[in-house]
Amino acid sequence: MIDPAWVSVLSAILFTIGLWGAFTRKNAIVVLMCLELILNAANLQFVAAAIQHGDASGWVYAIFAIAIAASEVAIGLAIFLAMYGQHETISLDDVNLLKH
Amino acid sequence: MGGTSETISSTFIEYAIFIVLLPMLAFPIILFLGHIFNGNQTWIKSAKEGGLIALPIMVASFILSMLLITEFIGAGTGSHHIGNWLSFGWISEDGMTINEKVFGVGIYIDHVTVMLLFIASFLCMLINIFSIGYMNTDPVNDNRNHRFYAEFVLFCSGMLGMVLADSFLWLFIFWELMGLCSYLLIGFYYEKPSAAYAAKKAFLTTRVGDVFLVIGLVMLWNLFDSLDYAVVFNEDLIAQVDPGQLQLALGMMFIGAVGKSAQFPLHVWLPDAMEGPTPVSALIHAATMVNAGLYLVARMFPFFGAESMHGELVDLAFIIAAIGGITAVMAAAIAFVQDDLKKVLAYSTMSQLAYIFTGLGAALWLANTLDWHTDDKAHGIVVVAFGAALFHLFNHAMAKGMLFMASGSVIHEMHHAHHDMHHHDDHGDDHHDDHHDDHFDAQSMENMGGLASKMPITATAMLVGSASIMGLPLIGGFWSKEGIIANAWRVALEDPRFFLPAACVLIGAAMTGFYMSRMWLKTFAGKPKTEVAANVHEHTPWIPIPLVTLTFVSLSSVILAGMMFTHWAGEPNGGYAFFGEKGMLKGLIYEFEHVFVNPDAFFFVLTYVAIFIGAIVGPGLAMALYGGSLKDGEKAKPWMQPIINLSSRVNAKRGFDNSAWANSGLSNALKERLYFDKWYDAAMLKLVAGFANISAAFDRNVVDGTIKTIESTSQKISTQVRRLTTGSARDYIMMAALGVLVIYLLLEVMI
Amino acid sequence: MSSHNGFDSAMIETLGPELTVFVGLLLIMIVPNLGNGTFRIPGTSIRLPWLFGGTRFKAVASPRLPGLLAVLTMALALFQVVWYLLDATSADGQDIIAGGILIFKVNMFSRIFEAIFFAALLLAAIASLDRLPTGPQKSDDIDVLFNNRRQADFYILMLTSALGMSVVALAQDLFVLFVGLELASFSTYVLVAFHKESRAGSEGGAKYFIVGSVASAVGLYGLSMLYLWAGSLQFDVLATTWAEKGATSLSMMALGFVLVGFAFKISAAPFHFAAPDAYSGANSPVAGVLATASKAMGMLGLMRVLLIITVPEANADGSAVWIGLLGVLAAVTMTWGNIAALGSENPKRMLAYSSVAHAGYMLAALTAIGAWNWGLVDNAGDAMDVVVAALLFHMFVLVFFKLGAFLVLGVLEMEGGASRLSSLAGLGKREPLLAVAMFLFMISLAGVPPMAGFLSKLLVIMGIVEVATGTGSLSSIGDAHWVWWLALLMVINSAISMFYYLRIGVVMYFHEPEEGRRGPLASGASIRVAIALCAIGTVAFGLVGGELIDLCRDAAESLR
Amino acid sequence: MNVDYLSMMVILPILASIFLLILTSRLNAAARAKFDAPVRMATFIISIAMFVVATLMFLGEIGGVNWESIAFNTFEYQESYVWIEQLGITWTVGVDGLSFPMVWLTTLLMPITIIATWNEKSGATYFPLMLMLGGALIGVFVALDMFMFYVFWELTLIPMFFLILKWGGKDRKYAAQKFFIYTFTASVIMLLGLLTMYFLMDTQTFNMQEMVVQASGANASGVWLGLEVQKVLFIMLMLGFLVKLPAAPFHTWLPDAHVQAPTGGSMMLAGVMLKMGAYGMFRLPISLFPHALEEFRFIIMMIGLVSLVWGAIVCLGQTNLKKMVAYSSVSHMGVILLGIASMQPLGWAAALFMMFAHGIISPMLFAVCGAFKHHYHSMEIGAMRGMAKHSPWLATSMMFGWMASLGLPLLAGFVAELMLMVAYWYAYGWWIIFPGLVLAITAAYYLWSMQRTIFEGGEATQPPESLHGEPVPDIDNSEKIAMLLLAAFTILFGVMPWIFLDMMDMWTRSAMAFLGFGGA
Repeated sequence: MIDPAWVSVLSAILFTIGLWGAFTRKNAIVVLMCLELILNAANLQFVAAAIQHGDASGWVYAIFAIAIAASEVAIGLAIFLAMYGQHETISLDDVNLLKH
Repeated sequence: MGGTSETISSTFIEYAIFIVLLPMLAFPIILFLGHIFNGNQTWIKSAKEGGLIALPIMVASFILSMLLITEFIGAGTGSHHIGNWLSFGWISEDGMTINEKVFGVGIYIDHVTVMLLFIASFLCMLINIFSIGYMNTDPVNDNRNHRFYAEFVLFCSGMLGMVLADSFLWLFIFWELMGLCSYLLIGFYYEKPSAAYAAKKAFLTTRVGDVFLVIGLVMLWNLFDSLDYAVVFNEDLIAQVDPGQLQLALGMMFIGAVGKSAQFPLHVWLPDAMEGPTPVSALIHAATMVNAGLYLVARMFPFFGAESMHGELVDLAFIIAAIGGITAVMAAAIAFVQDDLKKVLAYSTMSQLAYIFTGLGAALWLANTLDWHTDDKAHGIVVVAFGAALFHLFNHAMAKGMLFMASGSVIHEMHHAHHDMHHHDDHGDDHHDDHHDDHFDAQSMENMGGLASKMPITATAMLVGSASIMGLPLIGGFWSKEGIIANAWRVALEDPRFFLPAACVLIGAAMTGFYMSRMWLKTFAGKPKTEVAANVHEHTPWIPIPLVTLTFVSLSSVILAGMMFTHWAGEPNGGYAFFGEKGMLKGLIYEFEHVFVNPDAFFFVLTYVAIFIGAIVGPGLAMALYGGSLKDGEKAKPWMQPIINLSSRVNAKRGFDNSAWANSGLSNALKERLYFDKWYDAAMLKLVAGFANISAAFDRNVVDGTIKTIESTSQKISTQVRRLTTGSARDYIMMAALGVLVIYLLLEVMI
Repeated sequence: MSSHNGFDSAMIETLGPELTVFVGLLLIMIVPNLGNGTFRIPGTSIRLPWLFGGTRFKAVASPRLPGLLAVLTMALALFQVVWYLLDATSADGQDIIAGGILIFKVNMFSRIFEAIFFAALLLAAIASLDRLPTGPQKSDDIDVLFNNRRQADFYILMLTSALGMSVVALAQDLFVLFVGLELASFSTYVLVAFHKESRAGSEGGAKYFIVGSVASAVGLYGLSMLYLWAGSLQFDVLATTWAEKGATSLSMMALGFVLVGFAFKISAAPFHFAAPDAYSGANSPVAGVLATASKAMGMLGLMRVLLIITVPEANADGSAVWIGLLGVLAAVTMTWGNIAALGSENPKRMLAYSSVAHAGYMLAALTAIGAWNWGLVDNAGDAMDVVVAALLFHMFVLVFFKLGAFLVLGVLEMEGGASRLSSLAGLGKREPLLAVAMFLFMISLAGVPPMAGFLSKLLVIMGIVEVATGTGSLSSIGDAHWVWWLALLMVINSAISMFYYLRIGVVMYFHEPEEGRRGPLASGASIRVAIALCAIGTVAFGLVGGELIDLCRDAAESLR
Repeated sequence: MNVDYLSMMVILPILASIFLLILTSRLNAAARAKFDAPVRMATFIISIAMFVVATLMFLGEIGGVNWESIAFNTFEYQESYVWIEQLGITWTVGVDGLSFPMVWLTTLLMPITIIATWNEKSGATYFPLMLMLGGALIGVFVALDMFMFYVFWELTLIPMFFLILKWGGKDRKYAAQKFFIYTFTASVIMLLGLLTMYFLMDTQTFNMQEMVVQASGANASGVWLGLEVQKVLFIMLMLGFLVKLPAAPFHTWLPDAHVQAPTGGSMMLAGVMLKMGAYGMFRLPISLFPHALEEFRFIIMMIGLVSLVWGAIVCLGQTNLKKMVAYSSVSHMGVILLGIASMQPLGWAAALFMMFAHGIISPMLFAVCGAFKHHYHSMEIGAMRGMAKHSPWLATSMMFGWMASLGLPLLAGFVAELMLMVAYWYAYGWWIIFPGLVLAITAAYYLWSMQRTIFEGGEATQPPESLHGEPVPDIDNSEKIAMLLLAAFTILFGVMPWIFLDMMDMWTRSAMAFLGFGGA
């Protein structure tokens, strides 16, 4: 089987991509997807660690994390919808009424 | 003998404090009564707006003073400790113990006190009488005389307090009190800008001196841990003091005296002080307050006389004499060109005080160098020198007080005459206004002349006073002035530096003779120069009383001389009986031969030189320039008529044209008072005020500006910082990501 | 200590407050929908009333109902918590074990945090009673129904956030804590954006959401790494592991990421950017909750992680591994917050920045704890207790004056906007008592005696100083621990803060009101009650804070 | 029965003022105006009662204290109650030779201030604030607990802040904030110093009395703190007090505050609040860190000298009457520092008496300025001339106050200056030139201003434009009464300084001995 270390590396890469994307992309939806990447990086890590330690709780965490991610997306989309209703855009740059 | 003089027990000394307290308490009473009853007819008529409240008070304190004087005169010293004023802890030199020190309150009486006390209380009383005549009959003073009398009595209490004080501290306290009253009274006519300016000038100039006086006192305290005369005059304590320190301290105190007695270079305030009502000029700026400085210097005698200080303090003695000499000549010179009656007297005051300073300087020098504690001859010299100075103080106070009152009388009558002439048609309350409107100068001698016949009493008083100041033989100041000149030269023979003051006082004698005669002649001799002068009459009540009294006092100085005034006034250890050991007649003879047939050739010549220039040359020149006979058909009193005749004759024969020198640069300079006032004003306005404004601006812009700048910059920074909150969520996330990076790095460093 | 395995009566008793909230939640979901709806048994004409749907009963139709329910619930929960805190007899520290692993631990420490959460939410709920219904108001039933729904949603979200926070308070497993944190966060995201008819509301919500979820995502990743490192997320396990392995690069990285998650919640620089936007977007009571309860939640997380897991042994001088990091964070945060607040013209943003500054103060206190057993301090444990107690006290009283300030702004919002400093103008004339309350809150925030804010700040500084100087002789101030300089920075900062707090007072009393803003404000009894409560708390705890300090001390001990 | 008068004098006025404020807060302006008179009466009665109590204390009618025998660090009327026991914070009050004169002064000035500003507008708010201010000030002076001290120290700011803000001049907002922030900034740094010191005590205590005992014991035994720490703490504490005093270069808040503050505010500010600074210096840093004081004495002297000279010179450049007086306060406060730096019991006593004397004289100065402003609607020197003609009362009060302030003998100010000069020459020799110079400068600016206000003009005087041709009024009776009272006390303490000087002297002597200067 694969050495868990590689999984960690993969998740690290995913995390970096996610974080990078989170503040490079304008589109709120894309940012949301980047968030998902980060969360999934975490999930991978959990699972890999669970295998490594032979400890079940890791799986549980992963499942919970997925649930959290799901609800996060739901809420995010709802809020963005509301935002779109008011601002007619979902570009995070253009929504800057509140500043300074 | 030493400094320890026998102290005599007294019955009245417990009550001496009331001499000071009575007038002091009268001050608020008169002020408030005046405030309440202002304008009330009874108040004006029967209380003379407070004048008749002040008078009994002054009489009472005069009587008390006399009781005291009769006990102590020529007898010795007495002191009465009333209580502690301040008590405080003081860490001793070694820094190991904290001792208790006190400033006390009390009465101290010795020969100097006695004399000053008499002058003060006597003149206060007389001038009070004079003021009632002078102030209450002048409409300009209506409804504010209560202020005058209140401040008057306050001043009197200040003067008497200063004289009776038993420590330099209380001397200073009352000294300042007098300064305040002088300020208030000079500014009595507050609506006149010139008066306001003069008041400020007087207070400020004397204040400069006072600062040094305070410093001097402080230094003295640190030398003796006390300021009480009883302590600081103690030979044994003086012996433990470093002479250099002591001389410094006394020098500082002397600067204070210079300010108060209007000596060069702090003399500028006295002429302007004549803005005040004439009684004020008479009392404060001629007879009493200006003597405070002399009194202070006279008080220093025990330090100079102490054996341990032998020869240590001569420099200070010289400085005192030199300042006196310079001022004597300078003031006399300026007096030459003054046309304002009171200004002439003011400068003459300045000059005569300078004489006394010179005399004191000489006396102190003698006391400091001769070993007079053991040698009786030396003792005699010192005593006479010191006594001569004090005697001149006495004579001058009496004469000058009288002169000012006489001049006041002249001015007053001039006013009335002028007033009656110009307003005979309407009599009403409009006095007030016209008094300011018309520009007739009632004080200028240019408007007078030939008053001898119209104002006999005044003229006589003026004559005697002038004679006393000039030192005409046998009259008033003659004795003391001769003494001063003689002693100045006596010292000069020992210490060449003293030639300066000695020469000054000698020349000064001639100058005095000139300007005093000039004044009298311009005022009383010759034809009236204006028709106002032609219509003057002498009819104001109250005024003659003090004039006559003082005339006799001045004339009687020959008797005082016979009483060995100089001895019991100058004898520091008391014990020289009032009527002298010799008795009246012997004393007189002694004085005469002492003065006129001095065995010492030098002093024999000196005496006659002085008499010659003072009594012949000076007056002769004056007569030649200003003499003149009265209007035809008018005759002065028999004792004046010859003088007038003489003057006119001299004028006729020796008269010469002095316009050349009258227009010379020197005389302009003198008219400008040698530019001192100009320079001082310039210094005040340009330097001090300029610097003050600059520093005010600095405080506002730089000191406060820094704070303001910090504030505004922080606001700017705040704006910049808030700019970072761009409003774009992406930037927020980026910042967070950076934060992650930073945290990561920091933690990595931690390990 | 007793421990509960599985669901039993004792556990119900132990978890009383949480269950109360839970039940309240269900009630709010159900009750407003009760109506005379019936259910026809198929094939028959028998209609069984089953209460759902149909026309709703008058009683439950009232839009006020959910609010009242929420207030009741919160009050009940708070009451239980306070009871627990004050009741000396209650055995401290009960464990809730599920599936063999310790999930919850109920003790003074967690309870006092719950008290903070519930108090804040309760006050916010009371204040909101008058403010909703928001949105379009047309007087036919559907709108009323709609508003009623809005009501329900609002309070439901409040209760869920309460639930989430209490989970965070109780959690003994880092992941459980994280779940609770997410629950609370999600609720607050929505609450911020709740006023979705306004541009500001939706925008603020969006930003808050996006930044917040990034932060928590990073935090979650950190958790995963920590799990990878330790093989468990149980606090005790992590603590022991840390003690054994010490700080490895992996663990440190993990720690860092976890910190990020919490740092956002307490809005520490540079994670605070979304906070001002969110506060000014959200309506004031919600903003108040963010500034108090949610911040306290973040602090709680930080304390758990930093004080329990990474027992400070790592550095040579015995101070914690993270002390430098926190020192920097604290200094930057407090200064940044104050400087930014200086010129802010929008009172809500100003308060937001000031709450950033307060976060800085708290971080400074945590930093001091990091140094709790370095050389000078003889009785290290006490030092730690003192500082923790000070922190607890600070967070507790903060609820009163920070939230109170927001509520006053809320009153102005009801009149129409509180987004400019001039909105406050003339308040002193229009409503003296309101103005006085605001002034009290302001000077309390600035730390002027005798307000609670002063006492709390005093405690914090005292804590820091005690740790720094130790007790006993000190030859030169340089020998003191460097956290002393944090204290100095802190007092200087509170001096700076005086500028903008005072400005509020000046504006309230001595500026003329804006156009169309004359006379007394729109009436709103409940919000005024809330404000009054806040004012009383502010003064009372300032004058006699002793009892509360005792509680905080006990709580601090139970943390160790 | 044993009544705790001191606590009463602190608590009652504050509670009363809060009650009155709340009572009238809900009313609209018109209704509140009706309350002005009764509220004024209530506050006046309370303040009079406090004055009576304080005076009875002094006379020994209450408690029968022999004031001349109170040694350093022993207190009378001492009462202590637990306040926040968890922090060892107590409510402890007491007075000694240092604090009692200040307490008495406060109780004296409160009624006088109320009289002087009898007709202040919207009095229903004004007078309670005055009362609160008074209570807080007394609190500062009687507090023996460091926490309590600090609480009241800050509490005094709040009423003064509102007094300036509501009744002040046109720049009042700026002035009030500046005043508040200056003091607050300084005091938080002071607070940090206090706390640091608190933990360095052998046994932590907030009780000043015990702190002093510990410190002295530790200093004697040479352990406790290194001189370094003592210096740092000394600076931190002094900073707070120097700003309050105020000493250059921290003085710029004072002119602004004074010029903008209402008459009553200025009177209390100059009369008592400035003295808090000096009081604090004696009470804390000097009593606790004598060694540091010895280290810094020259610097302190220089600061004092700069304030003294600088303040005086700037006065000379002022055209605004009130600003001039304000700067003269700066100048006079410098004297206190000189006294401290002289390290002689005499010098300290001079400082204490200067606190007291200036506390009586400066209110008169500001009362005069207030009357001037009130009647002539202008503060410019020279805007109004020949006052002696049309406003004899104001003119007289002004001259009296000015003379008292420039140190005329037999008035309170002179005593302090004399004592200072003596001690100062002993300690610093020829530096005395500068205080001497200041004596002259002070006279200069006071006389200069009088020449342009009291003198000149006469009938020729045109009332200033600011009067809009109305007739020129003299001060009204309430102001007259206030002036007379202040003048009377100025004379009283100038002629009989020993009334309070004796207890101050005892205090300074025993303090010097206790702190190890000049042995014991």
